[in-house]
Amino acid sequence: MNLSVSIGKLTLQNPVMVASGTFGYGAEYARLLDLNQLGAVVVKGIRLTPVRGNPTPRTAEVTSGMLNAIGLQGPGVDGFIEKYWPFLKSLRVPAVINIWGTTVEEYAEVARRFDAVGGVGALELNVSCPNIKEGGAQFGTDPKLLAAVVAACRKATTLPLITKLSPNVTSIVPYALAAEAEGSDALSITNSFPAMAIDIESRRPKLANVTGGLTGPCIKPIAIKLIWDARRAVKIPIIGMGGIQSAADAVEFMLAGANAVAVGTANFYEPQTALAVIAGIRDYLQWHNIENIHDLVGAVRLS
Amino acid sequence: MNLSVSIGKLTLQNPVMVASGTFGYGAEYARLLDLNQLGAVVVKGIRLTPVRGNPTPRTAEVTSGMLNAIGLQGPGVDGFIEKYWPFLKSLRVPAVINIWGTTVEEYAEVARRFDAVGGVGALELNVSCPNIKEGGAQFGTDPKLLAAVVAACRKATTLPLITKLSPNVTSIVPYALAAEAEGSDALSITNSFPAMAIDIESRRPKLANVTGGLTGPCIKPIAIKLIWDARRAVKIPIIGMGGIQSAADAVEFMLAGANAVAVGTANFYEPQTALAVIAGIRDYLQWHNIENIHDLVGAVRLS
Amino acid sequence: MVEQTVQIISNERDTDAYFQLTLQAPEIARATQPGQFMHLRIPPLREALLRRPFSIFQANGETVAVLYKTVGKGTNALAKMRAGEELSAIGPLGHGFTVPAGGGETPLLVAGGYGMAAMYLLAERSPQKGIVFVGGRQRVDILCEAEFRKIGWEVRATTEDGSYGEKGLVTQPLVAELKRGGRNRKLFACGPTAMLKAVAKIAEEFQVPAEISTDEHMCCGVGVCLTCVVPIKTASGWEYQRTCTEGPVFDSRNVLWEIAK
Amino acid sequence: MVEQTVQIISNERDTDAYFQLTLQAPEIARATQPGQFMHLRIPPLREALLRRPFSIFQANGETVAVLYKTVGKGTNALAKMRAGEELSAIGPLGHGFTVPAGGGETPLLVAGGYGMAAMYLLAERSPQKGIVFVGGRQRVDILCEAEFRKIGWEVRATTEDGSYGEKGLVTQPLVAELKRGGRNRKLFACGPTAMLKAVAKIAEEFQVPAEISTDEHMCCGVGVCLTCVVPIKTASGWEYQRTCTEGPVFDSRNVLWEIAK
Ligand SMILES: Cc1cc2nc3c(=O)[nH]c(=O)nc-3n(C[C@H](O)[C@H](O)[C@H](O)COP(=O)(O)OP(=O)(O)OC[C@H]3O[C@@H](n4cnc5c(N)ncnc54)[C@H](O)[C@@H]3O)c2cc1C
Ligand SMILES: Cc1cc2nc3c(=O)[nH]c(=O)nc-3n(C[C@H](O)[C@H](O)[C@H](O)COP(=O)(O)OP(=O)(O)OC[C@H]3O[C@@H](n4cnc5c(N)ncnc54)[C@H](O)[C@@H]3O)c2cc1C
Ligand SMILES: Cc1cc2nc3c(=O)[nH]c(=O)nc-3n(C[C@H](O)[C@H](O)[C@H](O)COP(=O)(O)O)c2cc1C
Ligand SMILES: Cc1cc2nc3c(=O)[nH]c(=O)nc-3n(C[C@H](O)[C@H](O)[C@H](O)COP(=O)(O)O)c2cc1C
Ligand code: FES
Ligand code: FES
Repeated sequence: MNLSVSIGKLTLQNPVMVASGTFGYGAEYARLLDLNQLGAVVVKGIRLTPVRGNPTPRTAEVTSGMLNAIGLQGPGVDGFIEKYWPFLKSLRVPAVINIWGTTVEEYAEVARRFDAVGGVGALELNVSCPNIKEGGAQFGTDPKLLAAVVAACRKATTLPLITKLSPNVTSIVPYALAAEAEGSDALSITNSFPAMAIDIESRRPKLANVTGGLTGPCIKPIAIKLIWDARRAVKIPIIGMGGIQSAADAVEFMLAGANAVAVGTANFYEPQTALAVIAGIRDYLQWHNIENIHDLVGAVRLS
Repeated sequence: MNLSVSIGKLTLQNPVMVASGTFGYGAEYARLLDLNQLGAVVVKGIRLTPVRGNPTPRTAEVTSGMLNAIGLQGPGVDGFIEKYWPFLKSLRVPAVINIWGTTVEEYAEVARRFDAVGGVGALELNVSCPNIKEGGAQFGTDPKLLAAVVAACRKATTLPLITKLSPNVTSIVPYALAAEAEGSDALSITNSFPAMAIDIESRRPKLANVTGGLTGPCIKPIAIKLIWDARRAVKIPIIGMGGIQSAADAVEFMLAGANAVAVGTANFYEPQTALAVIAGIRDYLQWHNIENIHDLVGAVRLS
Repeated sequence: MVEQTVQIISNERDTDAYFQLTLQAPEIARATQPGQFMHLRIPPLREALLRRPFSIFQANGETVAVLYKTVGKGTNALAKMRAGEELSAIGPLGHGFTVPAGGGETPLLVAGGYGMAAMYLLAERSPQKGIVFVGGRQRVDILCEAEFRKIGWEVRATTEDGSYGEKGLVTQPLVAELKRGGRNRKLFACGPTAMLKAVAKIAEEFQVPAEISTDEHMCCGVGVCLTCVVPIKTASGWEYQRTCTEGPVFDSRNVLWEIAK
Repeated sequence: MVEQTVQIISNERDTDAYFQLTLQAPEIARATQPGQFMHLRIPPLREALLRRPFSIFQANGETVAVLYKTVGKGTNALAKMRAGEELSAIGPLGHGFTVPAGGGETPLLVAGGYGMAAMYLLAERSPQKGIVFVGGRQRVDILCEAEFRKIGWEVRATTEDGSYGEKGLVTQPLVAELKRGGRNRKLFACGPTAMLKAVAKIAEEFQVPAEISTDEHMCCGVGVCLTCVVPIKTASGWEYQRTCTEGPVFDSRNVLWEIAK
């Protein structure tokens, strides 16, 4: 049975990653599960300099999902390399670094810095975080800005580049095409959805940031549709995410067109989810007599 | 306690309606609840001519929500007036007719026809149905087309006009502004979200139409955010909907900026929901010593 | 049609994956016509919102019973509920079978799966006794045979694996019976769509009337959502009609089988 | 830290809205330090996904216990669970209290609500007995007083309505005690943020060290999501640190109280 998946020059032993921002820098979960079983570890978003993040409350539970407005708290490139890289480097599975900036130049600079580190698996460009005022989202909702970010990073590094698209667009196709055209090796679909919740007793927003990003099983059907749309537009691999909590969910993403998947919010409530998804995909393939996982990708039947 | 709400020249006895497409033509639920308690009855979308609708399966259950691709099956203006209008006319609460077309002219013609009927409460322009190939969605994702539809209907009728916006846009603000500028008396936010689900055993989409619209509690946090965005842009009333299943949900919509609300998917599983929401809003107002429901609108506290 | 919170009187395994649920629901029980159904909300389902439709198997004074198969999350959750617990029921719903008038046609019933339960009331209320042809994959799929025999009906069972009754499909003994001749017979069928299609064809061949009960995915169950439609012939062509409202029972000749799923 | 499916040994009402839950969880029990917590997934919650954090009240050989108040959907669902049922626990989590060394400081504990439970293990394992100041709105809010007395601690209760102990706020007898003088005392506090702030101010005034346990909304409970942060002073200013990982217990002097919620 072949579970391996390629993203640019990177080969993953299996298609199951963990989503940025839901797995810290890897070390935190190492005591609860064997990270070396994963397809890849994707770390929380990093920009050039340290980021304090938003005031609290930063997350709120909603029906079959959650809102977050962490505000990309992080140690910056140097802090990351000093504190977290040694552990990640010691893993046998690739680490994907999720990066962001407030300008095209900053994206490129962060990419350049990680290129120089040596041993990074891939870079995931977060152009779609709804929780910060500058940077993030605007690059993900303007195809020209998106193209500029991808192009600049493409020049800055030979590492595999994954562009993480925003769901907050009328059609994802122009964005998928722009990223592909500028040399992105893969797409991640999808980031969280702009959303909001209000406590009706205090009458305050449930997040200090007022609005935040919606994730979890509640968004899965929208994510599946986005992947289905992007799959028919581009040839590059797609990493699907949005509410995956079981192998059945992961297979659904793959049938819609994802080459790989990432488990996000589910890590918070069931840290073993990614491992269970890998085991369950194996069972599914065996049960359906499928030798190569690639045969699932986009294999939804339409007639 | 004052629960009444005005939409153009129409006054509702309370702010709780039922959403188009989830309440048939009113008569079906009349045996289970007293329709005269509602703020208004909103009927399934009508175009000029009869519509057969999409093949089955037309709906699918998903986590905390459902997908539908009914395809706007309906009797057309004449069929509606003949079969369903006599009953609706006999109600003491206003009937809002949800209308659509495949061209600007058709929208205007349908509006004109209903203007001539006499006794219609308001027209809701559905420019946001994701489940039909032509008409519907494209008018809701292009501000110029939207403006043209609203302007044409505005000329065709003096009935209160409610424009039902699409959630499938990067920012709802230009759409809200366009509808207001062209004379819409109110906005409905939100219609369903483009989405998809696949059965992993048969590998077929769960809807014959492949994709459909996501509704139910799962979309509530996105709907709240859309209303919050639109509220700060326009002065006209907003009818909020998307996953309302309790009075607490309805109050949350009002705090975010909705002047009235509509219960949709919840009708399918708890037909009494709208009545329970009305009773619960009364309790909330009493408990919080609020005399006028209007004081809730947009009253989320930000400091 | 009422919506009510009703109490479970009993909820016991019948055979294999089939359970019998009995509810204290006098208003529904009194109003039920053969072939109608109830739409149940199963409280332990929380992230699965919709009700599930079940044919009314028996309606005795104060109580109604359904026979259901555990096939997914709703039916499995239902199977764990206990006597004394409550659930919400809407019913009776839909347009049921036409009970033969006294001295009218002899009913021939064709059943697959829960179809046997869906037609029990028809048998019970029919002044003419008839024959019920029931088919299943294996022995455990043959439900409530004893109940039919108790009210004096003949049961002819078929199983695909031959583990019970005749080996083969339910349509074989039906065709054999129809070939035997006889006047004034009418078919009533409830089961998987493939079976209904076969019955419709047989009815046409033998020129006997047939009422069939369609099994379509449902959402609202009361006619407002237009989920459960089947193509029905009209004067000017065809239109989609609702299983939950115009159906589940249709005259087989009116269904546009070519495009029915 | 382990993640385990554990069995409920008992789950009984303690007083009013408080319940005591005892779990069979030897690995967690053995590893628990005073002030640590567990993160529980409550199976009947289905559309509410996240775990709920609870301080470990007692850890005896094979079992751990928590005292919890029913405040919302999770705790209410938990209260309906029965002995024998299972739930998933991650624990022990967080950085707990510093247990006083033999001959070290005399501990003065300040507790509100479940804070009393959160500090029981600290009292149990402290070689020096001390005083626990506990406050609540009314009598039912004063938890596990008997347990503290049983291990030889003095309990000074206050209630806002005067229905039990001294009338007023928990800080009143604390200040009185500190005014009385004495050396080598240390405060340990767990309760609502307003109380923690007051304790921090008192500690500063009286120049006594204080460890406080922060109650922040949590999501992952293990340090990956950055939900539960509190502002902590650093050499160059301040940064957000995690209640679930660097905390819940912090040195009160390190917290930037001005911007803590
Ligand atoms: C009018 C009517 C009467 C019915 N009467 C009975 C009855 O008396 N006894 C009985 O056991 N069942 C009956 N059914 C079928 C029953 O409603 C479904 O088995 C039930 O809804 C499945 O719910 P679930 O949550 O367990 O399955 P889900 O988890 O929702 O689905 C599990 C599997 O069952 C399939 N499924 C879901 N709904 C249906 C359906 N309506 N028909 C066929 N497959 C379905 C799904 O596609 C899926 O593959 C009836 C259906 C209709 C429309
Ligand atoms: C480190 C830590 C240890 C804790 N130990 C205990 C304990 O030993 N015993 C105990 O009874 N409780 C304890 N709590 C609080 C407990 O976690 C919450 O009461 C619980 O999560 C509420 O869940 P729910 O589903 O019932 O409430 P929800 O339905 O989620 O919310 C109901 C109400 O409670 C509020 N709420 C939710 N979480 C918290 C929280 N963390 N703090 C304050 N209010 C909250 C909500 O804002 C809402 O108003 C602890 C919290 C933390 C962070
Ligand atoms: C708390 C939290 C923090 C996140 N942080 C990041 C981030 O730093 N960078 C990023 O690209 N995506 C971030 N995401 C988005 C996830 O990587 C993922 O795209 C999204 O959560 C959808 O998947 P899910 O529904 O499985 O969680 C974050 C999500 C959550 C819930
Ligand atoms: C089955 C179904 C049919 C619908 N049909 C229409 C329609 O004809 N016209 C329309 O404007 N909206 C239609 N809608 C959208 C609803 O009116 C409403 O905007 C949406 O369902 C969100 O509310 P909810 O989450 O409470 O259901 C339909 C929704 C459903 C679920
Ligand atoms: S199930 Fe809604 S119309 Fe039949
Ligand atoms: S709760 Fe996730 S970091 Fe603390």
